[in-house]
Amino acid sequence: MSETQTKHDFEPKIVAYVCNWCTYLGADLAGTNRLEYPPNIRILRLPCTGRIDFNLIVKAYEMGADAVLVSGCHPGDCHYTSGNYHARRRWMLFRVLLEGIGFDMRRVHFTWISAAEAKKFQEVVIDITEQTRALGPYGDFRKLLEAPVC
Amino acid sequence: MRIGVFTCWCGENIARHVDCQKVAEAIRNLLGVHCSVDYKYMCSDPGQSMIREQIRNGKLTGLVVAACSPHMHLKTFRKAAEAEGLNPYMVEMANVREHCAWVHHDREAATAKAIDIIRMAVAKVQQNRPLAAIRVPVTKRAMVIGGGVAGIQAALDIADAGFEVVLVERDPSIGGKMAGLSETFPTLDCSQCILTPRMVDVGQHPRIKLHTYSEVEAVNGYVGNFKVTVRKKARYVDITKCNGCGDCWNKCPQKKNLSEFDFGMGKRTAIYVPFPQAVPARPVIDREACTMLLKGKCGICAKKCTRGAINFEDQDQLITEDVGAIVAATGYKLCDIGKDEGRYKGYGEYGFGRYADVIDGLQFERIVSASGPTGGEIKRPSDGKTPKSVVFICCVGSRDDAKGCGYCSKICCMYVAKHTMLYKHKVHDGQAHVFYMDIRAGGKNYEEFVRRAIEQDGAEYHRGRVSRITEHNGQLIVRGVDTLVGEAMTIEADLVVLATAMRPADGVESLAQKLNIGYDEYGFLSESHPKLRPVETNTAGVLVCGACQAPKDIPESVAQASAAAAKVMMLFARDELTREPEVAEVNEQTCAACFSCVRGCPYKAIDEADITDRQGRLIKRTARVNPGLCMGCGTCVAICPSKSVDLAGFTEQQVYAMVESLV
Amino acid sequence: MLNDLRQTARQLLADKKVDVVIGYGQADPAGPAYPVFITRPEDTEQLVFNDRCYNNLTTFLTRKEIRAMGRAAVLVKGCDAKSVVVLAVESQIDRQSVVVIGMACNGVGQPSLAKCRTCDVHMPRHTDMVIGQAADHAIEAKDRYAELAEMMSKSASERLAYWGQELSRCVKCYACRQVCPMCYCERCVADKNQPQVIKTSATTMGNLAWQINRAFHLASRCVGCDECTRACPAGINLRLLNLMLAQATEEQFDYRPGMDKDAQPVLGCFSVKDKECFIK
Amino acid sequence: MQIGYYPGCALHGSSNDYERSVRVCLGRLGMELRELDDWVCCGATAAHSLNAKLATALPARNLAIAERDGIDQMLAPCPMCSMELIKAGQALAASDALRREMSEIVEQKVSGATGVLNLIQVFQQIGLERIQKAVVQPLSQTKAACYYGCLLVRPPEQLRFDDCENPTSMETIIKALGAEAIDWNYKTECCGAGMTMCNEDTVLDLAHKILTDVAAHGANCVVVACPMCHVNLDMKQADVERRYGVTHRMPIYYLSDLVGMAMGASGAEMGVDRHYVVA
Amino acid sequence: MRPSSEAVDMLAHTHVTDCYQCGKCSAGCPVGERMDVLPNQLVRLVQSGNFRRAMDCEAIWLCVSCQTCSARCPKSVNCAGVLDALRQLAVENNVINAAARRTIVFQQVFLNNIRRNGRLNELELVGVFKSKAFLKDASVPLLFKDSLLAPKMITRGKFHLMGEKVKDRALVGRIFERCFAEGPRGHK
Repeated sequence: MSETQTKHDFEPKIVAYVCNWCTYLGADLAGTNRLEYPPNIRILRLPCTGRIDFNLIVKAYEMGADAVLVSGCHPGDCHYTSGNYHARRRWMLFRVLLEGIGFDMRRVHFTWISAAEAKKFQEVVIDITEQTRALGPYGDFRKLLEAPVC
Repeated sequence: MRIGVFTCWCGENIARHVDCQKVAEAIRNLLGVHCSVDYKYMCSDPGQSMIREQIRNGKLTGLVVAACSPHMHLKTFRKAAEAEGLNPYMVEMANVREHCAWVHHDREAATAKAIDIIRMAVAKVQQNRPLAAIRVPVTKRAMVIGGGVAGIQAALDIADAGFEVVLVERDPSIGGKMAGLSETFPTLDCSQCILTPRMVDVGQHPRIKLHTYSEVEAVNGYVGNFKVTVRKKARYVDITKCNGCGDCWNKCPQKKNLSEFDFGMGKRTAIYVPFPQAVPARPVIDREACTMLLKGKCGICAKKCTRGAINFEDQDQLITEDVGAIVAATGYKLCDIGKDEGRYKGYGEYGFGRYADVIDGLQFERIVSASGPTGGEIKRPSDGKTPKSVVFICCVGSRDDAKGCGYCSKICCMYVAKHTMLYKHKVHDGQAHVFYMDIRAGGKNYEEFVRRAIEQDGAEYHRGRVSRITEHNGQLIVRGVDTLVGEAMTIEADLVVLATAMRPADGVESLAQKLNIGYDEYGFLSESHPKLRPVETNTAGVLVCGACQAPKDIPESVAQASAAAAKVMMLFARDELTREPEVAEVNEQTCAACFSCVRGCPYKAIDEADITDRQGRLIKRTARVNPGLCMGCGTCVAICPSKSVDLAGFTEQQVYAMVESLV
Repeated sequence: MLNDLRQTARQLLADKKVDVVIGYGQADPAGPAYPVFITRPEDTEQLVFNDRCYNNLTTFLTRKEIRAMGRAAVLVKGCDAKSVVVLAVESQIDRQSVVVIGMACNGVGQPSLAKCRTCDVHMPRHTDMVIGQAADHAIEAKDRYAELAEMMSKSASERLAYWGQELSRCVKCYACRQVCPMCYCERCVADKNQPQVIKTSATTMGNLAWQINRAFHLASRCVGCDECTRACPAGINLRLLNLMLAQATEEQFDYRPGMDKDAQPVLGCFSVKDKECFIK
Repeated sequence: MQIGYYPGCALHGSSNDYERSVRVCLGRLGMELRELDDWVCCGATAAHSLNAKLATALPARNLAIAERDGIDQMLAPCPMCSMELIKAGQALAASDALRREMSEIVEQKVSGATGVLNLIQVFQQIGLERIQKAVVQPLSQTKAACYYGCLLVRPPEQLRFDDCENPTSMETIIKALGAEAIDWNYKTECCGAGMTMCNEDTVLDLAHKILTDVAAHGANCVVVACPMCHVNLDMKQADVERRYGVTHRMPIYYLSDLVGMAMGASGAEMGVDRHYVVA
Repeated sequence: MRPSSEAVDMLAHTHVTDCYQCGKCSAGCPVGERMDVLPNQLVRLVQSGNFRRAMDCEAIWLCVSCQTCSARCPKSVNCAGVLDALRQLAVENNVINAAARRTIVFQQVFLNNIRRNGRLNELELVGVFKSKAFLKDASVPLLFKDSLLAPKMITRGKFHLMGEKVKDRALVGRIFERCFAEGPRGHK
């Protein structure tokens, strides 16, 4: 019945940096509502999307993540009034850089998920997991990780 | 480190899908883990006792509880640790219930994930440092900004509770809009009769310091410790010498100035008391109207004043007040529909400002008020005739996205009904017409009141808007429609009263910026939560009440003012505030002083600071966090290019340790 | 032009308006010019200005040793002048206490460097004076990013392969950081080790992490002087990384660093209207 | 000073008195009119009632000609033409797709950049001072009711040159001529405009209301800047009088008539003798 | 295009649902007194999908397109545009009452005139319209009334007897053809 019951050849590793006040609570609610999703995601709780430094995203891939999710409060709902607005602008530019160096943009995801959007949390996790599973391990990037310098 | 890891079964909740014993087993071998146990209910009394025992016996220095969401029980376990003398911030939770057992049914995968989640928590706790709650002293003195009915209520409540209050009012007298109203709905009791005693209470209260004719210039500090700079505008009258005898204003030759209190319906002198019951009952000189101040000629008031209270050399003064909490009660104004102003477009079709007999609701209040320019006799402005036919138009500027504001001003339906009644009570052979779109009379005795206006006092209500007002031989021709009948209609009126939209008072945006609180697109101040925190703002220690937050009538403003006062008293009930220690801190040695963090901080909690040597010479500049203001979002951490800011509780060390544990 | 320059410098020193003039000297007329720090009026004869004056001298304004010399005057080309604006906005210099001598410039290098071919500030802006007159060059905005467009026409994996290849040659000598006027941090994030933000291991990933940091820290700050690219001993075209963010900054925020001295910086601020089509 | 000129059908037909007036008046003020080469009808109400695309295409054809010939500003004395041109211009400027489509339909590149002005705006460009200086016979006996009608001020989103509820730009010009401008109620009420042919009842009724209000406020003439207003108030005035049994005898002038006569032109020169109601 | 409130929205570039029935449009309408259905009621009919009544009323043909309703609407509903749209839909759906007939004939005659000449030939317009309208509706007074004015107009030089024609009439023809290519309304 569920996705997780089927065995797959490749189980992607997904790292999620989420805001404590919206997406983390949305994930809590998904739990309370028993909304099942694949177990590939590892959630790191941070106070606010404003706290999420781009280096953390790079670090996640360095640690072998196949995809990264960054998620926080919808615009206007930030617990700290504007942390998510700062984050949004930063990500917009950071994505440009990632894209420019040829990073596979299908492996980095940004969402707004509120404390009430348990269903959306579930759907996002299912989507990302399936998509990443279809993409396979990020071999191109692994190569860089291991390639010694000349 | 000696870390204890406690994995909870949560009865069946976790254990059903996660093999808790296997988890405990796997964790036991991690570096730094002293003990790892699993138990049926960690949050239960026996569960907590077991944890406390382990802390004691195992001399644990860090704790991970793998159970439910930290939003559920982190506080519980931190308290338990604290009771054993372990710093509460050395406790972390691993969420293996909501984020694992409840959402994954593959026992093997869920168990593996649970182990990962706990490993992250263990990695984090290894980097945790004991933190001490931040204690800040509280200055038990409040400031109320705005001396209308809301501000008066808040000030009196706080002062009566035994705390000092500084009340700042922009106008020369307190009283606000309510002081100028005639009678109030739905009881038709006299507005001044109920308000002026309260004004006197304020004026005489031993714990209320009143700054009238003053404005807030700057706000510094944070909850419990605000420093507010107040500009006391030059009044040109020394109110400590003046006894309010009236010799000055009675003799002032400049008598033709429009009275602000009468909304331009009456006149006043250049030196004036806004209205007889003003508090303080001391005059002020209008520097735009006084010929002495403008041209150096006249000075009659000074000659007449036996107490030498007139001082033409008076200057604005800046004073600083230390307060622990601030209540904003700056109230409203009516939309000036005569002219374009930003998003508000003038209503040229209604001829407001062009036809003398088209007036707004507050002007009508003055015309029917016993203390008004006509002594309570209803006379129209153009020729003083008693109007035999009056048209009242609702929703002028309100509910009008094209020209005014999209919101409903809430009080107009009621005061228009009141106006028709007051009019009928004074002009028995007169006819009141009302053009309305919907009648919104939700409130105790409100609907009954409107029905009385229609049924007993014979006001003619027409459902529809007015399109145009023209004037012919001193008669106003009102072209409207009754959509219920389905017919356009024309009414010849002697007077037209527009129920214009309520807007926040002028300058409220700049005040909001000084207070660092939010405001909506119209300028209404934002509450922290529309339902559960209706008088708090997103800045701790700053509260809002009255019509500056949204259109409100008197009972609502007063209720909100008392609520704000209660919040202030809660704050003042303690000698010091404790705040979460999870705040940012700057490494001043490595800070490059680019001040991006200063720009980015949502709370203006970071300042530019100088580091000097003993001789006071500048060594370097740095950013510095004010822990009293910091709310711990960490935006500065991400902004800082050299990573010279860190956030306690979510330090770079902690977060990197967590990510690295995922290998 | 040269006479004007020397005369101006001499006067500034003689009148004690400044303590040091940061300019260009040149030993071999065929070789590149190098930075000189003139403190005596009589030494101003050493000053030169020609198409071999590559350095962005503003980078010295924030150096401790130079600050210790006292008040400075600095020679800037049009591109360098922009970094003065950014440094002032970022509180690194007190603009009032630096004399900025703008030099009209028709481009440096033979053939001209890439930045000069798309330059629209041959006459420096926001300076205290400008010496000389540059020829008129009409540049369309799209030309500035033409080089980038070519790279972006490749597929993502081709780009990643390209940068993997390029960055495998990086030796983390930090010359790019050293010459950059915007890299003024006292302790660079690359040197932070608790935690270690940037991997130090000798793999391409570590180099990539460093270059991502360098480029992103310059996002909406880099004025495009291209000194990093010129200084790179491995010949990595770092300019391309900077262009990516410069183009995005211009397109999204209509902002070019250092062009308008009163404009609000782009990062550390936000607008509620910022685009977010990439956020689900 | 030269400016483009789009007369429109009315000014080359039954309202040629208006064209004459505009030409003579602006000529005296040193404004040279360069008539748009081979212009076509703007389509008027009929086009936007029956075929939305045509309602943009016909004005687009004219705008394309203007662009081709380097005309960046153009006078359209008829407010109907003026509004159709402005609406099409704004639509073109706002949409890439529409520019492409229209360029194909009219077989010429069109961007919608040409500025379209009504008569009042042209006077504003010339400047009040210059007009004032040119006045040799101040109109001290004239008490004019300035009548804007609908399309000079509406829709306000498209025509932003004056307050749509209480416009005053014509009054300002009239006062500069030494005339008195009376305040009255109907200056932006409609006269029936295009209904002259198919709904005469309405037109006569509206014209009657307007003329009555003019008289009640003590004006001795009406000033218009629209050929349709002129037809409805001047040519139809006798019908109004007959139908409502009243005598108005109210002369209706074009704005340019009064400016011209104040500058010393004779009534005949301005074409005033061709009006139905003679002062 | 079948009648639907979306169709009206599209034709009128507006949002009919925004209307909250304040009636300001009807209050200010110069011909409101003559209308059988008021403008606000027409918008309501569109909102509730009752197109038959909306298209079949006289009011839409009495509208003088003066834009007063749109200009004053507090919700910025383009009411005049809605009436325009209703007229177009009425023609398309062949809901032609007596009030409609004259106007439609006039407008068609007008456009044909332009299609042929590029500019309006007024004498031809009056002539053709009066005779055509008479054939359809005997209440239209034939030529007579305006022909009383005509001699006066001619003496005043107010008519070009021959009318003007543009040079590139072929292009005008092609423009018309292209605009009518996708149906009488200019769109599918």
